[in-house]
Amino acid sequence: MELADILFYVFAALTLLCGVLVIANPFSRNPVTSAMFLVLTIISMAGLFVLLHAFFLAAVQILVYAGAVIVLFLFVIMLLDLKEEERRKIKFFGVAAGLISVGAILGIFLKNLHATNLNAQSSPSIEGDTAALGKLLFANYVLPFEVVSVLLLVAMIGVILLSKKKLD
Amino acid sequence: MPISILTYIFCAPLLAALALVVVPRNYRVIIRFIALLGTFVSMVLAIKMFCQFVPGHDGFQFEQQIPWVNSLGISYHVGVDGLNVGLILMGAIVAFAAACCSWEIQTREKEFYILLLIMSGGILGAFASLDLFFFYALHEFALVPTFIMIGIWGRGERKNYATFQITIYLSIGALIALIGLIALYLQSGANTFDIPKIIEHVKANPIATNAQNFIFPLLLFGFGILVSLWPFHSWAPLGYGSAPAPTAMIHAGILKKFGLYGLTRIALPLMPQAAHHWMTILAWLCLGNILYVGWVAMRQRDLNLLIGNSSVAHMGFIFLGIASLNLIGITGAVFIMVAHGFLAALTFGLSGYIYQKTGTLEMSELGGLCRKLRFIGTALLMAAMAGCGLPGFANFVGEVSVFFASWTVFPVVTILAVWGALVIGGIYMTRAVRKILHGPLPEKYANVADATNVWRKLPYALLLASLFVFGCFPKLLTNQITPDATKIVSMTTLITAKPNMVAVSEIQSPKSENRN
Amino acid sequence: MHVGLEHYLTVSFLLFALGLLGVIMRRNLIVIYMSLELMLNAANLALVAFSRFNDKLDGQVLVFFIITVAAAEVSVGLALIVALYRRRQSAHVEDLTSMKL
Amino acid sequence: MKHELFPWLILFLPIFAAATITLFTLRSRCCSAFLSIGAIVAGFILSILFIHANGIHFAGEISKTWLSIGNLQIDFGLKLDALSMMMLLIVTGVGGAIHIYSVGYMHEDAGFSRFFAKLSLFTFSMLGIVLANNFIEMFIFWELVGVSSYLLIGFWFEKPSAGDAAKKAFIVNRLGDFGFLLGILMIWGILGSLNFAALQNSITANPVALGTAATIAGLLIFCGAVGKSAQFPLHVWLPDAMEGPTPVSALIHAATMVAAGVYMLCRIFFLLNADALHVIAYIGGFTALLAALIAVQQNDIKRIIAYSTLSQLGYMVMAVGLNGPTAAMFHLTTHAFFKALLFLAAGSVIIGMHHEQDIWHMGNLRKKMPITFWTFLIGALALSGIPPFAGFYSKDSILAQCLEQKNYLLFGVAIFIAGLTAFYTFRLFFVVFTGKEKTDHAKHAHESPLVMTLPLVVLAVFAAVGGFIGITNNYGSQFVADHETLSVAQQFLEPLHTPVPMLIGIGVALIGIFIAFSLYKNATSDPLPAKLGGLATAMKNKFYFDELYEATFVRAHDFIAAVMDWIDRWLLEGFSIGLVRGGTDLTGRALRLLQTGNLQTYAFLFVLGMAVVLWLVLK
Repeated sequence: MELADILFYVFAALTLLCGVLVIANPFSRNPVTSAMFLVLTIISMAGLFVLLHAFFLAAVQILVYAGAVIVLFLFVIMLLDLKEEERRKIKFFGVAAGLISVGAILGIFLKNLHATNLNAQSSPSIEGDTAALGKLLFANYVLPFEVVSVLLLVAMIGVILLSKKKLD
Repeated sequence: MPISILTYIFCAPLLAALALVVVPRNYRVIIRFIALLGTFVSMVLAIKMFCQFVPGHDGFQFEQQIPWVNSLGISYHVGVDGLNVGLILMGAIVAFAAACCSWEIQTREKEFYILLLIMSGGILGAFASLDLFFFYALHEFALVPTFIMIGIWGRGERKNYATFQITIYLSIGALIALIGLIALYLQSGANTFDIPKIIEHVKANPIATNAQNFIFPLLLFGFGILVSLWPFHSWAPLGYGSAPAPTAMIHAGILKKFGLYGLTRIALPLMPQAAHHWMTILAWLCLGNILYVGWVAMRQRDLNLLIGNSSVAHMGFIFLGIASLNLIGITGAVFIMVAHGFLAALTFGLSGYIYQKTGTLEMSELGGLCRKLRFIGTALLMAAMAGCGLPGFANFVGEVSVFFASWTVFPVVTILAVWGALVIGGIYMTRAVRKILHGPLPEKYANVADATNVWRKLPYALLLASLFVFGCFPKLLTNQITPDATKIVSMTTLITAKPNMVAVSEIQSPKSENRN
Repeated sequence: MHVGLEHYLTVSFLLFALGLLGVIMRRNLIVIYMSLELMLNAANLALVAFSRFNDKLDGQVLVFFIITVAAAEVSVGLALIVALYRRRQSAHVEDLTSMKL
Repeated sequence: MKHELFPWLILFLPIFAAATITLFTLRSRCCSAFLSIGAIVAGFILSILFIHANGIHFAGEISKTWLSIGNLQIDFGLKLDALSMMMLLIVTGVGGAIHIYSVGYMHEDAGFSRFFAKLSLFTFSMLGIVLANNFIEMFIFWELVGVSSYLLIGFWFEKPSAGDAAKKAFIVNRLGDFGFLLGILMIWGILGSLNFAALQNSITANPVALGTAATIAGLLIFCGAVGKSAQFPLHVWLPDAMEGPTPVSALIHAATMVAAGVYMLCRIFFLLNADALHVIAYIGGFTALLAALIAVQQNDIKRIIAYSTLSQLGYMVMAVGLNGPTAAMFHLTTHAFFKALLFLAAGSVIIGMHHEQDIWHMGNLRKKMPITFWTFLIGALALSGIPPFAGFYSKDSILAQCLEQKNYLLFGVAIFIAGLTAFYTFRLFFVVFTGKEKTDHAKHAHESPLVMTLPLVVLAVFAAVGGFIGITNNYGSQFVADHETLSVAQQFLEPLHTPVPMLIGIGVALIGIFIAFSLYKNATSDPLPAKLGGLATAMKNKFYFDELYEATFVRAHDFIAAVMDWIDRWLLEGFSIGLVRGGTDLTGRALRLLQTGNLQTYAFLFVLGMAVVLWLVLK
């Protein structure tokens, strides 16, 4: 087993474990805990990205998600002053529904994973570094790039409007 | 390709509707003027088209085709032949008359006129279309305003119920027909929505009999619901009873013919075997229209319900003509479609006038109106007479041709149908005339005013004149229908059954030798 | 065993399933939102893996866009939650049933 | 054919007049009357000119295609032969007299112009029937006659009884037309043609071409005549039709509508086989008897004459049924003269009596209305069959026809009716014109103006001499190929060839007159009911036919209509629509349970839906 494979298993296990702790932490129901585990998930996923030679994305993942998004979450949690929620009774319906939907999706996934021959192997030629991605982004995807910038602008305006105390 | 006159005919009302959108709502005169102008242009062009039409010309005339979705074979394709030339003429005239009659609308005039114009333009377009997609879509475009208009401008206590009923019935009918049309598109294998092309294709490769037997009833009952085929008719009288007069005029006059036109244009030539199979059933069902609904009409106490029922009863004759599946029958059926368009528009227009002036259509409360309403009363009397098949009006020609046609195929049905036409029709029409126009005039209607203004008289005079012209000179229309009806009939290859009488006449009758 | 595409896909799927479970089972809006982020990340992972194993960089560009859009979405979504909380004084799904007739 | 344009003009002038009056001259009474009368008088003159130019035994046809679909060929044609040309003269001649008379009769009516428009429409329709050269054309005008009679009977539509009578006439006629149209369909179905000449040719070529359908077809077509000519069982509309103005009654009864049925039977005589003729003869005889009996006990001056029309029509139909269309047409012609005369004279009486119609309110009008008195007398004598008046000749030819066919039953009936006819006619005559004035109105009665009395005189002349101007001759050519042509003198003595019916006929007529004279000479009330008892009541109530039909036909239709309406309202509209609506409602309620408003439920359903789609796509 190569080092890369070992690292994969480590990061994958870390990602999934932290993911579980985001949605269901047996020790704490505090949203802040969930947010912190989400940071961990994202960081370990950045590791997976590196293993896939997507260096730029790994960097962006950490910068944007861990740096901006999660901070935003934390700000909101603090802003709302959410206390640790009291343990409500776990609704049977919620659990059952979740399990059923996950089961259904899982069934389909496994069936198809099994049925298709992926026949793909890692190719060392591809390198997701900044230069390569930048060329592609500003050559082939320049229009979507510009559109996304407009989207961000719209989102910003929307958030400002929503956050105003009174719409007048 | 130059733009066909047909495009102008059906786009004129639509453009007028578009123009109305930008007119401020308090410019009533302008709104009315634009609506009248749109329909008037359409009518003049339709008359011109009708006059220029060459009967027996091979293929379609005034054709125009613009490809649209090539992968599905959808194109904008309009054209006329004998089957729809009369319908378009009738539609354009009725639309103009309906626009003229719309003075009774006092609230939200702008929206009303827009919807009215959409209705007229849409249905004229549907009649002109030779492409299944536009054929269906434009009809739906015209159908939806009907519901809205009944809901908003309708009258009577049962307005909401009527709106629901008509909406549900017609939507279901249209849906069933849509399923049939899609199945037809898939089964024909021509991969095109172009009706002439499908017909050409099917001539070479007939649709499998199983498929026909499945698709034909879908079309028959889908279109049948749209035409108020018994027993799917109960939406019609109530819907028309509650609708504002112009809506009833356009719907009963023009829109209702869509299903019949679809049956003749599409279902018969494409699925001849199934057609033969179903025609006996259709012939008996149409007795439901003629006799049953005729009897129901006898019981009505409200003029509009009576007219509505009689209009349903008239559909029976058209169905009977189609069911007889021969040249005379199809021609007669198309003829009644045109004639009934004028007639239905006329009667609903007149009842709208009476309602406007007296505030009721309850026949027991009316009476003696002929004294006050000279013009309207005379017109209503004529309409009633035309409704019970009086010669001189166009309906008679169609009905009598249908009887001749069906006599050779369904003698028993014909006998009952003649009873329905002559006796039952006569009874309810004369009863209505007796109750509304004859007898003493109630005090409260002493000040009812007749239509004296030319504009008020114009729509009724126009419709009456059309009925007269086609009733006295039926060749004007039959000459145009016959060549194309022949094509439709020749597509239904099976030889129709000969009358039993031929066999009987071979037997020597000893008694008849005694005559001197 | 050599790590191949299916391994990455499995991880991606499991992460997605976790997110889904979170969305359906948790009742705190903020946590539901985090679960949504998990699902987005799962998709990102699958895309990067596909990109790697199909020898094309376009997948990574797509991920770039997803991250951008996710950022925008989070900002709007959180603003909505704040606005909602101001009005209802609650961030619990069960308290937000005004969609029922 | 000379003057080919004339028949077209004769036919279309009245409708032109009607249209012009309706559209333009409703306000000008003078113009309307002028147009209407001008059209029919012009028609009369043109008919004479045409016959003069072509000869009475001319036979020709002008035809234009009206409708042609496949093998359905309907012409609009004019058939000109002795039969139709004589009818043209009668319709335009008698009709013209009635038109002129109407100017006086309707003088004070507000609907003067409207009346003339309808009168012209009626004339047009009747001329159409006369000139029709095929079945459908005849049917068209047949229906038009029906509707114009509807309009005229309902002319005073504000009177409820007039509206009802018009409606009744229309519907009863429609019942007859039902059979007529079926007969036409049947004949077309077998012989493939509608043209009279073509049909006659194919029947002549192959007498059994119609096969067993011949009787049915013949009787079905006869149904039309039953309706129009008011034969039993569809006779009920004719007396009610008296609700119209008197000129209308005269027109309907004398020259036009009711004559149409008999005319049609003669026109299509070649189609009728022996069985059908039998039925026709007995129906005619029965109608004649029934109507004569009812007439005996009526008190309304117009109704008595109306029932006498019914009775005489029965006579004509019986004659047709006895293989004597010539006799029938002859009687139709003379009947047109004296019946128009009687009606117009009755109208004159009614006007003189200020719209009083009960004969027991009249009396001793001989002095007050001399012209009316004398003309009425001539009409009454003609109707009773007293020589040398017109009625005698035609009635005699029918009686002779009975004997010739060796149908002694019908001969007996016919003789009895002849006696009854004389009786009730002179009952009317004596009560109205002799005896004492029974009311003040009768004392102040006055003679009518010249415009009314002049047509009376003209018609009286024809009623007096119409019998021997050679009408039999002219009709003879229609039905018998080698007819003999008689001079006027021979015609005058024609009945002497058959002395038995002549003598018996004159005898019973005289007996009838004598009984009437003895009973009613100075009667102030009717002595008959006391003598006849229940029979008189039955006669007075028209043998309860109206009540019978009311109880059967009308009730049946109303009952069926009620049942159908119930089904429509409750089963189709109520139950099925209710079912659909209830079903939709229930489904809606069920589906509403899914709409919990809980975000997570929606998410769950969304995932399930997505799973299904994925499963379908990836399958």
